[in-house]
Amino acid sequence: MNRKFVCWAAAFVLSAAIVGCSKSSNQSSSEGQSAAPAATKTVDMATAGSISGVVKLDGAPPKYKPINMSADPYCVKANPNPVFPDEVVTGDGGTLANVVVYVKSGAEGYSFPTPSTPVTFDQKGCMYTPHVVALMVGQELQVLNSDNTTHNIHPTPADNREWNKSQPPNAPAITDSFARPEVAIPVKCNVHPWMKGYFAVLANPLFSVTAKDGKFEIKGVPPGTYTVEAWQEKYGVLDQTVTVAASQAATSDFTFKAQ
Amino acid sequence: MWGDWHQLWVIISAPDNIPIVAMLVLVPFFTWYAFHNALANDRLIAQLEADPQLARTHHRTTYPYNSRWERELHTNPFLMRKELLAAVIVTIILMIWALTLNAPLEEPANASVTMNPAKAPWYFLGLQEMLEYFDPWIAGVIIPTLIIVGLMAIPFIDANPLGNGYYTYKQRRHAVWTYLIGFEAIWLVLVSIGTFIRGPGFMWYWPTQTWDPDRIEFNVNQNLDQVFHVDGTWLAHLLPSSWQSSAPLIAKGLFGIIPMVVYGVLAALFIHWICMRTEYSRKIYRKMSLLQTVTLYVFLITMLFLPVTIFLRLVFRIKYIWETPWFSI
Amino acid sequence: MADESGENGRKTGLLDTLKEKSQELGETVKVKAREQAEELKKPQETQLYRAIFRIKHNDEPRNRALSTLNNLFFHIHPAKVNRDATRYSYTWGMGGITFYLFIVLVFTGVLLMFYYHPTKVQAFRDILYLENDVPFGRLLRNMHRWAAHLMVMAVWLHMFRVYMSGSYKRPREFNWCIGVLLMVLTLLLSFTGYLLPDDQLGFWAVTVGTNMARATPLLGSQGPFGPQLGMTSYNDVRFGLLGGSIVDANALLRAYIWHCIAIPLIASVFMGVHFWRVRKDGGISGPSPVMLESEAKV
Amino acid sequence: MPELPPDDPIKSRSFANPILIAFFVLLLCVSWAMYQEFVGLRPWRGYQNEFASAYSAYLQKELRARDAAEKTVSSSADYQKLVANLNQAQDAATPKDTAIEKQIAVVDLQRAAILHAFQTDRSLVGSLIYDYEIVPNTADYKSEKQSRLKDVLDAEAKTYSVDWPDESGKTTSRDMNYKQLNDGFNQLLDKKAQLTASEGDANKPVKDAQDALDAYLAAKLPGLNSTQLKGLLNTVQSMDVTLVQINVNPPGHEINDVGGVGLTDRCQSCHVGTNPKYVPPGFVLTKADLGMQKSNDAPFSSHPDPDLFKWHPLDTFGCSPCHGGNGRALSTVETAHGRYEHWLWPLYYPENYEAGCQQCHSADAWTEHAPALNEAKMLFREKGCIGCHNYSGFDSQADQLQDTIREIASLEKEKDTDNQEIPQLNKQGDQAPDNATAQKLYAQATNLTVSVSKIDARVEQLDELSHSLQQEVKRVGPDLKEVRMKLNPTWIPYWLSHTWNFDPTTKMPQFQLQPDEVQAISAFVWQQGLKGPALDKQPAGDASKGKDLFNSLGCLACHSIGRGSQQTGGDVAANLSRVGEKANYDYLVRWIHDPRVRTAPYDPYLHRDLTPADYAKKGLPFVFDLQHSTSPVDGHELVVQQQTIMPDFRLSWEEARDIASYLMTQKDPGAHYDQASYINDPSLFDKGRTLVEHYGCANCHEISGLEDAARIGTDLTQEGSKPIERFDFALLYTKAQDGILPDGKHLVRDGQSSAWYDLKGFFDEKLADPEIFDEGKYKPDPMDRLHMPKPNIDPEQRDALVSFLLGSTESTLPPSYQYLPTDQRKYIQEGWWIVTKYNCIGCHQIDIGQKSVLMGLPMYQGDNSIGLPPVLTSEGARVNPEWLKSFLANPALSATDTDRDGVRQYLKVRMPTFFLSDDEIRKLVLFFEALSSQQEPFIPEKLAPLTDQERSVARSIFTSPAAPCLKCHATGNLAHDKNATAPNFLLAGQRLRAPWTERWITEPATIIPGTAMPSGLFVRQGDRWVFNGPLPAAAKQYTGDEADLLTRYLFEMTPQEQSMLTGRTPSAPNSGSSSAKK
Repeated sequence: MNRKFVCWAAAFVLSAAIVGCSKSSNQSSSEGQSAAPAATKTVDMATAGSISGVVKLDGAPPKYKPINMSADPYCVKANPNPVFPDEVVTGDGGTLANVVVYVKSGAEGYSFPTPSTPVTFDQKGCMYTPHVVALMVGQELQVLNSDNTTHNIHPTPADNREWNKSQPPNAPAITDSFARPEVAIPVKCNVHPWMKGYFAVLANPLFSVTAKDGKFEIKGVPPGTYTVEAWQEKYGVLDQTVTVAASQAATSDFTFKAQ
Repeated sequence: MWGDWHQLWVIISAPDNIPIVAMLVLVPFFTWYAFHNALANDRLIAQLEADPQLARTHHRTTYPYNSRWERELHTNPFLMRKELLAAVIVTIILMIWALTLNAPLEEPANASVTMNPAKAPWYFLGLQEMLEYFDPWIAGVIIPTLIIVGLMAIPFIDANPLGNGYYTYKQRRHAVWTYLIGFEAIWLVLVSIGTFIRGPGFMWYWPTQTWDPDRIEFNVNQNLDQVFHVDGTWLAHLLPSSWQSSAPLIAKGLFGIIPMVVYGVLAALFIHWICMRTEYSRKIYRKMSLLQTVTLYVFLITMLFLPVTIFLRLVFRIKYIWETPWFSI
Repeated sequence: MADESGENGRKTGLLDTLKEKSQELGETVKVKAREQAEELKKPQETQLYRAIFRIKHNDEPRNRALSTLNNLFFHIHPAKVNRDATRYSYTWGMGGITFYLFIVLVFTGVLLMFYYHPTKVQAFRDILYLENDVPFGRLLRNMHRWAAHLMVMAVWLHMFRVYMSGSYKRPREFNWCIGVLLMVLTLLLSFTGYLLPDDQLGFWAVTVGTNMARATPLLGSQGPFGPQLGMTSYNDVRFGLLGGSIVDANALLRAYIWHCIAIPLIASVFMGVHFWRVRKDGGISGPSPVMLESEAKV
Repeated sequence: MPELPPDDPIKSRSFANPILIAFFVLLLCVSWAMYQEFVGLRPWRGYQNEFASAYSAYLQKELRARDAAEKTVSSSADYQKLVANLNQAQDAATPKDTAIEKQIAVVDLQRAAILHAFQTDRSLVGSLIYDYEIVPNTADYKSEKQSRLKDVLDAEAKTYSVDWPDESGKTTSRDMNYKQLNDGFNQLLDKKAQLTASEGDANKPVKDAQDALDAYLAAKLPGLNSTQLKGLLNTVQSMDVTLVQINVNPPGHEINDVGGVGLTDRCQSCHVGTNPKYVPPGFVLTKADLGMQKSNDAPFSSHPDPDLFKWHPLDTFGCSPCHGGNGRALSTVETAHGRYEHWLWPLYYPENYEAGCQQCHSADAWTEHAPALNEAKMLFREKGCIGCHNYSGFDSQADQLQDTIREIASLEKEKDTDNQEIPQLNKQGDQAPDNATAQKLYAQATNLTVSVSKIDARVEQLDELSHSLQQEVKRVGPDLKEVRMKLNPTWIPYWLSHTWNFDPTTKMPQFQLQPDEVQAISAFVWQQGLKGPALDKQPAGDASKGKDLFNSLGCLACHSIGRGSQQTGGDVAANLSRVGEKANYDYLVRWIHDPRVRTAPYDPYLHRDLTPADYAKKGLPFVFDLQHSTSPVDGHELVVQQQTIMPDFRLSWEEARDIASYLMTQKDPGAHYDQASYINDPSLFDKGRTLVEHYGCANCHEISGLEDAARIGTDLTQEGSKPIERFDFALLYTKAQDGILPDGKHLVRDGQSSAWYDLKGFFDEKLADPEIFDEGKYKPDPMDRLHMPKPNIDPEQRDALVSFLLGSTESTLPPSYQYLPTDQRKYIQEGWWIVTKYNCIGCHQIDIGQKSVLMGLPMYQGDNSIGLPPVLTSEGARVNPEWLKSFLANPALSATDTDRDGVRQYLKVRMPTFFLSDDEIRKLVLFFEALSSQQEPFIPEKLAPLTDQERSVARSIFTSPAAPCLKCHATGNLAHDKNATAPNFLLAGQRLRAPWTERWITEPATIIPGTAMPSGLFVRQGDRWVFNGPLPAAAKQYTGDEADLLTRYLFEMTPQEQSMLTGRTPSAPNSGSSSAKK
């Protein structure tokens, strides 16, 4: 009997050892994996710099026909003037609006707090205002309906979860957030097929969306060298390497080629 | 229920039981007949031993003899006609048997309906009966093997040169008794028990007792060690602590050896005593090689073990004499 | 005479000749037929007889001996035997009867094989067919069955006789061993045949019988040291015997092949040896002259 | 040494004698074997010889009688006239006939003349054309092609000399070429066909005369005529004594083939009388005919029900598949009948013959030609066997419902887990290290969402199904939850211990209960009863009115009343002659008013009755019925009705009170009930519950807390295949084998003493008294005793049930023998389950030959049979299935005016509302359609609208004094309808099928023999029906079919039209106004 017991005990210890070993090795490997993106450094606002610049379009913007809103009389009424698609919106001198400029890489080592202010996305005159919103992962998005008609908000992401909610007039704002970085999630309204917008979901708060004057400024950039990317819904992306010195403003201009 | 003669008739008249019923008649008859021949020869032997002169001239058979007669006869026709007659008579018997009794045919085989009793063919009922007393590996494998080997060994361990080719009792007393005990007293009796006594549930039914499939029997069969309350408590004190939990097993195993050895010694002494009874047998005994002697003893001890065990089981309800974790006897 | 006659005459002449010739022929046929009939009274004298039996039929000792020696079937016997060995009182005839029963069994068995399929679906039906449809089928089956039982009895009694007359002694020790094996084969033949009707009787007899094989030491799943050697009911000796873990179609087929081919073949070989040794060891052992104790070479 | 002979005794002894004797004996044995083979094992030879002689004698006797009878008939004047007609026709036809024959002979000769030349030429030309065709059609072969073509043309032009015979018998030689031969041959063929046809025409009068003569003889002298008898006699006298064998195997299989059933029947080898070769169909042969009525060994009768062979042809079915036995073993009677120990399929005894039907007809609720089996199946349900014993196919709704409920429960659980998992998966996706993983997790979550919605859909469906099933599930016994409202508490223990004293015909079996058990069970049942809400108090009613209603409404189709010889009515429901002793009046009123009303709904998911509080929590009123059947707690289906088959007669409260008052008078004045104070003793509760569970009370009754009790009995679906070893004969084993019955008598079966150690014996004794198998057994704990109570059945019913059980086998026959139709007969099969379930046959005749309970009641005999409910044998052909659906759902045919019968308001007996489930209604409609072989789906015939002229003709027919339609048919006018005995015509359009209506108004008696509707209103003239009565001259102009016209008229009938006509027709027999005014 005793011998039997010894045997069992040995087997048990052995197996425990094996299990233990394998477990520890597993742990280490998974840690290794997650260690890379895990950010530990925080941004010292004192030394943080910024990136700014202008985005331009080289060439003539495409010509658009006015949108036919006759499907919904309200929309016709709300827009006495013809409305054009806002896919490519240029300002004077070919400045390009609705371009998301953001730090694509180089900031992985930092952890950024999620901005507590929600981003608003309004539906007004059967169009989205703004046309493109950028927000950080986990940042709250508020969708408003200022129209006196029912819209539905239907983001069709590639990486995030898809949803589709309807919003009658005067309904409370729909709030949601996105868990995964994605530039950019197309948004549409199934009731008004011409309505198109974009949500650019970014891993860090280092982003900016150009206005009609094509200007952007990314603030709070810790010193370092970054790849900055500009995204435009029609023309795609442009990358630039930018080095930011401590408490300095770096500039970087982008020019998209009209096709 | 007793006195159920109908039940007895049912058993005896079952077509597949006819052979054993016939054997119960034939074997005594042929035993008597063999002895009839043997005793005649024995008388002749006695006569010749008493009269050495006659012994020198005598033709030495009990059959009629005339020196003018041919000592050997032509096979054709003198043997062949007898063979022909025998063949015809056997054919007649067979035909009458086949015309009067139908070979049994029961329901189609059905694994989910157990026959009760489920019996082997009659010639194997001895072995099946042995299953009641021994573990299957002994009854089903060891004993049949020993029987076959033992039978085949007979010519080689029977060192007695006398009685070669003629019936005799006087000159082969031990040999004759051994066979009678082995074949008739053990084998045939076991077959008969299996056929006539064992009923539903393979339980013991006396003749004329009704076979009742619902009968419930209560038997407590004890191992010999239980009878003697061997539980290994005293052994436990002697053993190192790590072995203590297996003390009962060890004690049983060790205890079992005792009766086995005792039986072996007693049986050997008994056989030895038998072998030493007459001057002639002593002579033969001396002539036997060691191997012959040992083989003879082993087989005889084993053979006698069967009735002893059966007796212990049936009368004293002893299950195992020697129980070990690996095998039990 | 015929030539001289006219047209009619010639015709008549031809007729006469024909008549004459046919009468002659008739006489000859009559005579020959009589001769033939006479010959038939002694069939042993015919050419056919001689062609078959090779020897003249007359009562000369030589021819008697030759009649045995020259016959394939008879020559398992010696030409001459001990005069008293022809007595039933000594031999009981059991050996011969056993052999005869074996022949009967082969004969009836072969006939039964014509009607029997060793498959689960058909086996039982075939027995019903034999019992009710086949001409003499029931008789055939009964005879086969009872001859098998008789053979077991005859074998046992034969052994009893050989033992009681001490016929296993030198020089017949080996033949006794062969005999023991033949007895075992007889039992196995009978046992394998038991399953073939595929009825409850056979099924359970074989189940009980083969369950013992489970307990074979080392080779059985429930035998001593069997499980330790990795024996389960799917690889042990019983599985080998039955071709499965239960008595089923494979067991039926195996029983059939053992019963009809393998064991009869083996038994025939042993029988050949047995008979050959009987002859070589000096024919039937006795009855020998009795010996006295004083003459024993001990 | 004794003297020895000089000669060797062995040598000198002769063996000749022993060998001779032995061979002689062997010869005897061989002869014996021969005898056995040819005679001993072949007893059928003897039977056949015996039959041949006895039957020949019988046939000769018959022949003599027949000859005499034929002589009488042939001397009659009618016969003479017919014979004269025949002769005359023959005489007239003969000259024509001979002329045509002659012509045919000439044609034959001509054909023979040209045949040889024609055939030769045809084959020659054919072979030449072949040679021509195989030459390729190219330039290289052009010349050859042409030369071969020439050969063909030459051959076609070649003439053959033919000896052409003409009609005068002369032959002329003609030269004929290929075309002439070919055309000539075909012309001859045509000519012969023409001649043959004209010969038939010429002989038609002869044939007609012969037919008339035959018809006359057949009418005067039914059965075989003397020629046929002589032929039969010849056949029998020259009978070949031989084995008659039927190979009962699927086509293409020999007896022992794999795939066959191995069944061979030789029964007809002894049962010669069943062989149609000797006893032709329609010819009945009994033992008495053969003068063997006393013999036990004369298997010569013909089959008593030869109709069965129409559906079970002898050559494929044989005998033993139905009857059992070992059809091939002819060596003895015992073996052939399989009545020996080792044969698994012994011959059924006569009282159990119908067991054979059940083997293949187990899917039937009603099998034609098997009355006992049908009764057994009814009994199996009515006597509550089905309560405890499962039997596949019988009332499976309860099991289906249980399965459904279980499935719903498990689906809900699945849904819950899914719903919990979805957010978790999404969260994991949000936190996933890479997009691919995230997408996978999101997709999983999405899939789960979809599967949750699928679960919802499935649950919805299951709820719908269980709604239907809840309606279909019925219990054998009454609801014991309401025992406190319904019963007199002292009655309960009395009933339990003296069940059959109180009601000798009850379906409740007698449980063998000890007094303490009775008390405990009563207490448990009482205390477990619902205590509220209280019943409405009911004022007393008028018992005498109630009695009339009770007797006339149709209650007696199921219930009986009166005791012993006074008992009338059906046996499906309780005998009510002592109901007043046990029942509470208020409850009875409610019950009669609507027996399906429950006090509280049962929620099978919560396993309890719902209370008003449950409803109040959700703000719902405590209302539950078929329209409000979902649970406010879990949203699933509730039990909202009483699980009884008793239908709702749609009575007014007043009528219900009248009937209840009448029933309360039904008492035995001498009855005495002991006080039962223990009934409220809570200490008995637990013991009572254990006993109730032990005896399976909840298998038949609804009892609180035990609603879902599983069946406690054995599954009997294949009981007949169980090996005998599985039946526990207990201490009766030996007695059973010795054939000693429990009462000590020796069992006699079929005239022979017999053992009862077989299935039949076990079933017989078990059904007679299940307790005997406990006899002598040591069972100190009463709970160890066998559960089964003694069923209340008479010996005949027992035989029927035993047949049913014996036939409940796992059949060894191939599936093709099973009666599992896939065509319309399937609807019939399914429908019978419902028809028998609701005892439709208590009131209606549905199957030809079947009698309803009401038809047997004294109050409907003779002229009173006019008051019986309608015969439904042609219902499927009669009515529009859409209408039938609505009628079955609501027989009042009105949502408001419910205290009436929708069709036959003139009948006192009323079609009640059964609350059939949609599925049951569908099956019933299909059943009636299938029973009348109607096409499915029903597309109504388009009837041409009536023209004004047609309408006036129809009107004149309708109002003709020869067709006083409105004399019987109701009109809706109360005064008029007092004496109406037929439905209102206004219903015809939507209710009836036009073809049936036309047949009905012309030949009603062929549809329902004995109907009050007169036949002969129309007569057939040519191919149209013409009204058989006086019509105004204008109407006589009408040339169309007048029956069709009247049908169309009826289908267009409007109330205005009807009221206009009532003024014109004698509206009732005693209304005074006589003939119709024109």
